[in-house]
Amino acid sequence: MTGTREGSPYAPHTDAETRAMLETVGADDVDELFDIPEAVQFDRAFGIEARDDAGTAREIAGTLAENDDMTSFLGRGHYVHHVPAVVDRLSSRSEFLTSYTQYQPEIAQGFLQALFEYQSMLVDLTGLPVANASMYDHATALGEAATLAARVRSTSGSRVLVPELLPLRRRSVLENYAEGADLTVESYPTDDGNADLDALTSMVDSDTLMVYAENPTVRGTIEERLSAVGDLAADSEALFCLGTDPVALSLLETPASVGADVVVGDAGTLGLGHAHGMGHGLFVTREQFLRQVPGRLVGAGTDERGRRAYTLTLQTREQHIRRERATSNICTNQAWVALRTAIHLAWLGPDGLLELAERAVRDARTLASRVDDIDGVRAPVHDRHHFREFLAATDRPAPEIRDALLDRGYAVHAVDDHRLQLCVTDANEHATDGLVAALSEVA
Amino acid sequence: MTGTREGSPYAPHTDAETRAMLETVGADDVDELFDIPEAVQFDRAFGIEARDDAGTAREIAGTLAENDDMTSFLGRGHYVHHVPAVVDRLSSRSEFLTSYTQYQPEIAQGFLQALFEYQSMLVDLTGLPVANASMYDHATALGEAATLAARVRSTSGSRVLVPELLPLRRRSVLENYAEGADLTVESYPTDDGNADLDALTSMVDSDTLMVYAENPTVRGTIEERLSAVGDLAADSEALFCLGTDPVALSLLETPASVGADVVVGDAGTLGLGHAHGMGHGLFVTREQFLRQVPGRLVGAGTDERGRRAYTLTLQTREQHIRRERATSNICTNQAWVALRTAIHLAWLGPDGLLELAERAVRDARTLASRVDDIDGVRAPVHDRHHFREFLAATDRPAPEIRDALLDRGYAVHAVDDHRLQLCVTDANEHATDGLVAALSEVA
Amino acid sequence: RYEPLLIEKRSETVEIDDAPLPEELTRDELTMAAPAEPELARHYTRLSQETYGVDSGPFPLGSCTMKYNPALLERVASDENAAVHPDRPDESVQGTLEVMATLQEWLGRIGGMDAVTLQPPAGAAGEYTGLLITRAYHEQRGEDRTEVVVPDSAHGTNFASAAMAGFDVVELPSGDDGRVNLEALEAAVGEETAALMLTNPNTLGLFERDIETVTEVVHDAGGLVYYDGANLNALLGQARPGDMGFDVMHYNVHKTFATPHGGGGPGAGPVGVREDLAPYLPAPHVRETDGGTYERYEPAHSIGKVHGFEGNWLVLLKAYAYIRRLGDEGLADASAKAVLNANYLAERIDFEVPYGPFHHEFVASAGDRDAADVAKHMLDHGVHPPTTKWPELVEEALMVEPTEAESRETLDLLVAAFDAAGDADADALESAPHRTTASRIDQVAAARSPRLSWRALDDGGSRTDP
Amino acid sequence: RYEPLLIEKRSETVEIDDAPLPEELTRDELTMAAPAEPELARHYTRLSQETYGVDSGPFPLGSCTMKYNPALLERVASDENAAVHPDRPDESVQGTLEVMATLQEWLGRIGGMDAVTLQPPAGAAGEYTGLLITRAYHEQRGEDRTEVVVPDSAHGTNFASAAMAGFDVVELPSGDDGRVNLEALEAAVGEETAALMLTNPNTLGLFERDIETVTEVVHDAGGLVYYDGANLNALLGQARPGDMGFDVMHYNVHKTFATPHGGGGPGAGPVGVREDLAPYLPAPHVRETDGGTYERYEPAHSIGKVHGFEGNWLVLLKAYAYIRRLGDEGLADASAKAVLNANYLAERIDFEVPYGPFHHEFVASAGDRDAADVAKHMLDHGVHPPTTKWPELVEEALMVEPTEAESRETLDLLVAAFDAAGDADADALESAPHRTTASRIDQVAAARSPRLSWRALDDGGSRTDP
Repeated sequence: MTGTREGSPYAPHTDAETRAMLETVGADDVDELFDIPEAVQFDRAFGIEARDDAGTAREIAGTLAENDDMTSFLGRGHYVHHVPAVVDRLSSRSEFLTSYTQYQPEIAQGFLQALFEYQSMLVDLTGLPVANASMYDHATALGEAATLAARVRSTSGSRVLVPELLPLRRRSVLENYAEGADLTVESYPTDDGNADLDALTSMVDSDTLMVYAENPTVRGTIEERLSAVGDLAADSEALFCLGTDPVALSLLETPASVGADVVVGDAGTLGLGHAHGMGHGLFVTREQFLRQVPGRLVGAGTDERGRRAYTLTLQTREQHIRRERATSNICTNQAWVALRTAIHLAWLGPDGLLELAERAVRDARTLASRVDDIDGVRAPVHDRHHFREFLAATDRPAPEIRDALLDRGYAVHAVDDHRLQLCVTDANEHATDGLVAALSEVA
Repeated sequence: MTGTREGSPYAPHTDAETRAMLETVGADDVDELFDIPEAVQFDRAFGIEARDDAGTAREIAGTLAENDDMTSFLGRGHYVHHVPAVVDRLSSRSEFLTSYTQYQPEIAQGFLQALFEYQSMLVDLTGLPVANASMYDHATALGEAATLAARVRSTSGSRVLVPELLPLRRRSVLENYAEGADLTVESYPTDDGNADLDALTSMVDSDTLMVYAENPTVRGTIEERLSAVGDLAADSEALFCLGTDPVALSLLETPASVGADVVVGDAGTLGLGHAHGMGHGLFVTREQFLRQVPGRLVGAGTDERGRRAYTLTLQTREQHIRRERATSNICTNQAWVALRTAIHLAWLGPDGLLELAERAVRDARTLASRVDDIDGVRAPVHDRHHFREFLAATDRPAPEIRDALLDRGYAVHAVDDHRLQLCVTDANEHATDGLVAALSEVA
Repeated sequence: RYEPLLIEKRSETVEIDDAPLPEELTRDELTMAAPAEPELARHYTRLSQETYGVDSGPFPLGSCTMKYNPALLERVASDENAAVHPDRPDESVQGTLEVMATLQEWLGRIGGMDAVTLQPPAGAAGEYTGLLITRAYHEQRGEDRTEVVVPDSAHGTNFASAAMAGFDVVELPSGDDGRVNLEALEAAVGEETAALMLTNPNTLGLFERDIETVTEVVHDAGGLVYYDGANLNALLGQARPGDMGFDVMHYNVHKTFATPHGGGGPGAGPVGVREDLAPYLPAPHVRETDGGTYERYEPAHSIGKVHGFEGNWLVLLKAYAYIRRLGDEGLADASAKAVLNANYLAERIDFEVPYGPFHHEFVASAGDRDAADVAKHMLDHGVHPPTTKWPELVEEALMVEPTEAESRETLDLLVAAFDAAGDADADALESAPHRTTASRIDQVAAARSPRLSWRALDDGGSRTDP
Repeated sequence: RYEPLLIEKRSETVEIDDAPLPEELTRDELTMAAPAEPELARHYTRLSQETYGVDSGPFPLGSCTMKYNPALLERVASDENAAVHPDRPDESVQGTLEVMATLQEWLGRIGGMDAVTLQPPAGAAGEYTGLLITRAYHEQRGEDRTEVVVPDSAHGTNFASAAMAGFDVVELPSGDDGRVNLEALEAAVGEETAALMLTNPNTLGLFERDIETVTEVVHDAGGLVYYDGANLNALLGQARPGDMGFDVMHYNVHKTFATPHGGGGPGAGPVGVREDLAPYLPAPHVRETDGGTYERYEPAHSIGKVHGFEGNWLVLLKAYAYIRRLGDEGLADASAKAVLNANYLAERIDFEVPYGPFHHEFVASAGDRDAADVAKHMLDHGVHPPTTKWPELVEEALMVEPTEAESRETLDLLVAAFDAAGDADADALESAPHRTTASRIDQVAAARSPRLSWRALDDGGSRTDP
């Protein structure tokens, strides 16, 4: 078997072939081909033992089986919707999986078209005309939005205003990007989960470079006055950046209609299941910022026969050409996840996507109501419409409840001493009866 | 989502399209297109409730989870070797999976070549020149061997001689085929697991149509005098049919060298994992029986440009042309499993395949020895070389031991009151320590 | 680019000299292809690309029901808990047995049958099983019935299965309307008649309007009536063989229930029977116990076995998933759309369709053209052509079954391919195809001097190729 | 055949009027492609067939290490137990954390580094992370170092990452031998120097023979030395960046450790550091506790985060499987064969290779031909061409990295493709390719009037296509 090859099972050389090739290059031994000073040579002894295919698979399956089997009601930035089998089947076709950045478009029309279609879907969802072909994740897309703002700033502004409830991990990424661009990140207050518009109004000034809001918020509340935020930003010539995801985009007010300049978020919410936080950043913006967009862009053109053809375009923005003046350092992105997101979106169609979005509203409402019926629990904490998730106030300390639920096979957030956060989607809705029963026991 | 379509999610018609198509055909309603007398019309109420994709997957996963999680040391005709991931990856490519019998060879060259290569591998393994493209399984291939024998018989013989230990289920299939062809199936004695040559010699006569032997036998013993069986059959103008599998074929005497006329067996031993007995019958024979072979045959030919091309051939043997005079009624066979077997064989290569075969000998020997060290157990029962499996005699009733092992997560055969049968391959060898420990407790 | 055989790319011969067995029990050497995994991956990737499947485009092969194979089915069948040994004790495989019992039940409802076995591994094996049951049934009643009546338009497997089960075949000529001629039937049926085999709608796509009379005639003569399930995709939810008087039937799950055809199989051919035939079903059969658990048992007069174990389990599991996914409405809609598609396509193409009204498939006539040439010409349009030259009731037959999975758009693609062939001149027809991996293959020559393995090749190997 | 956009095939607009939200919070309508699953399957099947991947043939894209992606890795990553939410408490995801901790450890040994973070989601993100660590390190020591020195032949990401991290870039001209010029280095390095970024072997495939001196010069100036892991596939088991004096490095797991490139990602870019830099690693980091369990924690002087969660977990899991599959000998052999393949290929082609001795990749010169034209011409031979026109040290550069996964046979295929382009006349070069899905695409025109979504198309849609 491939497993009986010595050395790498993925190097096809027989000993005879190796010898013949060495003869061609005029060497007696492969070692001769290495031009490494003796002082820094290494003896290949990493101490990593090889396993055959079966052994590798068995060992890793055994290790991963150490993860407890449980149903998750966790959200707060990593969301899961049921990924249909067809997404796996199509995206795992090896031509897609084993290809790379489309430097030779003539033999990459298929992947380029898939990315062009992905971009088109994001354009339709946001109402803004320029979507890139993917970023790493929501947090880095937000960071890139801030640096885009810095590049296009018409004022001398350097303040980036973000909700006080912005998860620390997302904020931390943003702060790293901001620091490199000499920007500062500041929090604006929230009011019952949503942006506190009065407070924000008093904060926005001529030194404000960007205002960031999310819809839904990290607590699952749906913003109600985003247009006012957009106006506020526009009035002070700051950029308005909106964080969201494709499911929310299908139902909620479009970013274009509320005046967003840049939209970021996790598009991997569709197409990826639970992946320990792995995602896929979406990045959409206005036409006027086209030449400042980070990342890959696929455009339609024509080939010599005059037929429509797709190609990476506006590459002069990118690091391999513009180097330190590039719009970003991004090279390898999340293209394959974008492919999966596009397949998932297409499989859903507008009806299916809207059904998911409406369920995100209804199921959260229903679950909050059921949880509210439990003694010692009140939900939702915020008097808002919710999307997928909500807070529940608890009499008993929330961390204790979280741990007790964990023992019963349910994972939930304890966001502070007396508040839980629960997230429900089509992927765990079937388990809500069990959760409610367990919560009734331990709350 | 596809799940929001009414009716079949896999019929692409929108209501508007359906209406337009009805207009084309001049009907107001699809019901008009059905020409079914009212008396036999049905109201579509099967009482089967639909589920969406996620619900279907979850429900079935839940049902299958009712199967206990255990390690199997079961064999007796359904064997499992570790199937490398590349077999799944390549065989599941949808062009392979969703194609059908290659009636149009010009657009099926890939699958035809894969089957031609499968046939070639079986030819090399058996030493006989004609392998078909697959049968259902070992048992039906054996049945087809008997009917082939009936068609080519030079004597008036009608007796088919099989080992007395032949599993009843395999024999039952054979008897059904035999009955249709007016043959009778009789047992010949065995001697310490293997064919009793003296007894067989006394049974073979001019009325003997076919002698069947297996190597290894169902008890895992390796036959030692197959050439003598072959000579015996040849002397009385009976066919010699040999049952085996690709792993055994790689190491043991070739069927050609022992005078076999037909070779049958389960080729799914490579390429399929545990599949509740699903397999893939191999069928290989001599050149002289070519036009009596059941099933599909792929041959090499040339196309109009003079290039090598593959095609189904000798189709005049088959049911769609020859009808009741066909060599078999087989139409849909196990082509896709043959593809998997071929990929698995190629991945192994001769070194890997031989390693599997040698392990089948050594691991069985080692396990028998370890089991023999347990008080109250003696193994192997038969003083023979073994392949994959062997019998162990037990003081305590074997069914009790089997049940006690089941409780400890190990499945073994109890072949009679005081004998167990254990089967070990690369797929369960890692669990032998546990089995031996458990057996030590319960024997 | 032409793809060499694996063994032409990299082969290896290993001497066997230190095996853990006496030398006289082992072979001397072994020669095989020995690719590294990267080479293996590219080889089969290329071969797949040279293969046309349903995922490549329309595949209207008559009588084959080449419908889309949902990805969901493959996911379900890859469940590790489905991977069990058939000898695991019943109590340890309750999940598997529950799926089997439920599928038996569902198929029974769909066909109007009282009991169903899942054991036959293909449609033809189902026919054979049904005939073994028929044989056992008559024998049990002390009757010696040796004949099976089969319409001339029936699938070839019907004839072959009857012969394999030891029956004499009596061929029944079709009536002028393409259906069973009742007079001919009455003449053919008698006390020798073990069974009549029938598919309905028949291979012309026509429903046997007199089906109740047909089954009555056979029953009156003491015979059984067998339903060939190949065409069941026409009738789901609209009519049931059991209600028409059929006693035994098989289901082709790879046709009706969307399990993949896999380049020729595996399929599965469960067999349903009316209640008094249930004791003859193959062993083991699965049933739910009073305690709600599931068990395997041997029916009282079981014919024994038609497969070494319990059939093509992984295929059956996929069929189960498909039926569950669609439910009553989905199944009925599948047939409705299949019939609509056939009618739309027939209406649009410029070929005569002599018999009707047809259902899920129709047989057009290529007239004075060679139907096989028409098919080859269609290949250049990137579609799979229909079944050709059969049934013989229609001159130069083109047997077309689009299935419900085709959109109007792909049906229009087929129309274009049909009509281009209809408009093509003799030269164009005879020289086609040109855009395929291989150009027209000389099948007569290939059969005249069969070369069935690489060792039989004498063309100098792949290196000679341009 | 040209494949229309999904939305051109079937689109649907839905009015939103009965949503469970106040109207003012919702959009009015939504337009999207709405294919049925069979249409979806065919669309993406066709698109895949119009895409060239490693499984299609050789892919010698310089600096990209397009090696075979083992099927085993995909199987391992599809394990349901790998599918967890990042906020699951540590005690409930011990399996995930153990994999992460072990991978950290293994990567440390492979690079000769003391601590490794898995968080950076790509190589460029790794560079950026390493520079943030560098910045934090100097700041913590009270030093204000604003410059990063980068050789002119370095990957573009080095420059861009340095700029993003807020540094000024000082470009270091290469020496005549294609390596670092020590005098130029000494001139470039000073008290402003935060770090030197270097890849070794460099982008010409040359090992920096003076590497110990190079790292010493930078260290003496108080700077750190960063190793760009893009070329690590040359050195596995032969040499380790840590042993050469590098302080920080990233690993490209999609290059060196065979995780698939996925049409552009996801990859993963773990970062290794020497011990005194470990406190600066991103949060959370994973460690084994004294009790043998695993936990996440925040390093003392953590730079915070470079990814919203913990990086591209599924990619990291694949890398883990690859390293475990190969072990010491397999990894060392991978590099040995990668270097052998590059040397064999360079020896065989009729193109000048000005710099050497090279390792896993080499840069040939197209001379008076346009390197991009050479690449286009190679496309017609069914292979992927090399990276073109970079590094600029070589005139009309063809940067070739065959990887260890190519057999001599496929290398010979590449030789034929190279030499055919070398022999082609100007017309043939400029008009190529002809056998590809699209002929030569006018990229200048496409960039001049960007059309980035279907709404921007004005070509009349797919229907206008012949």
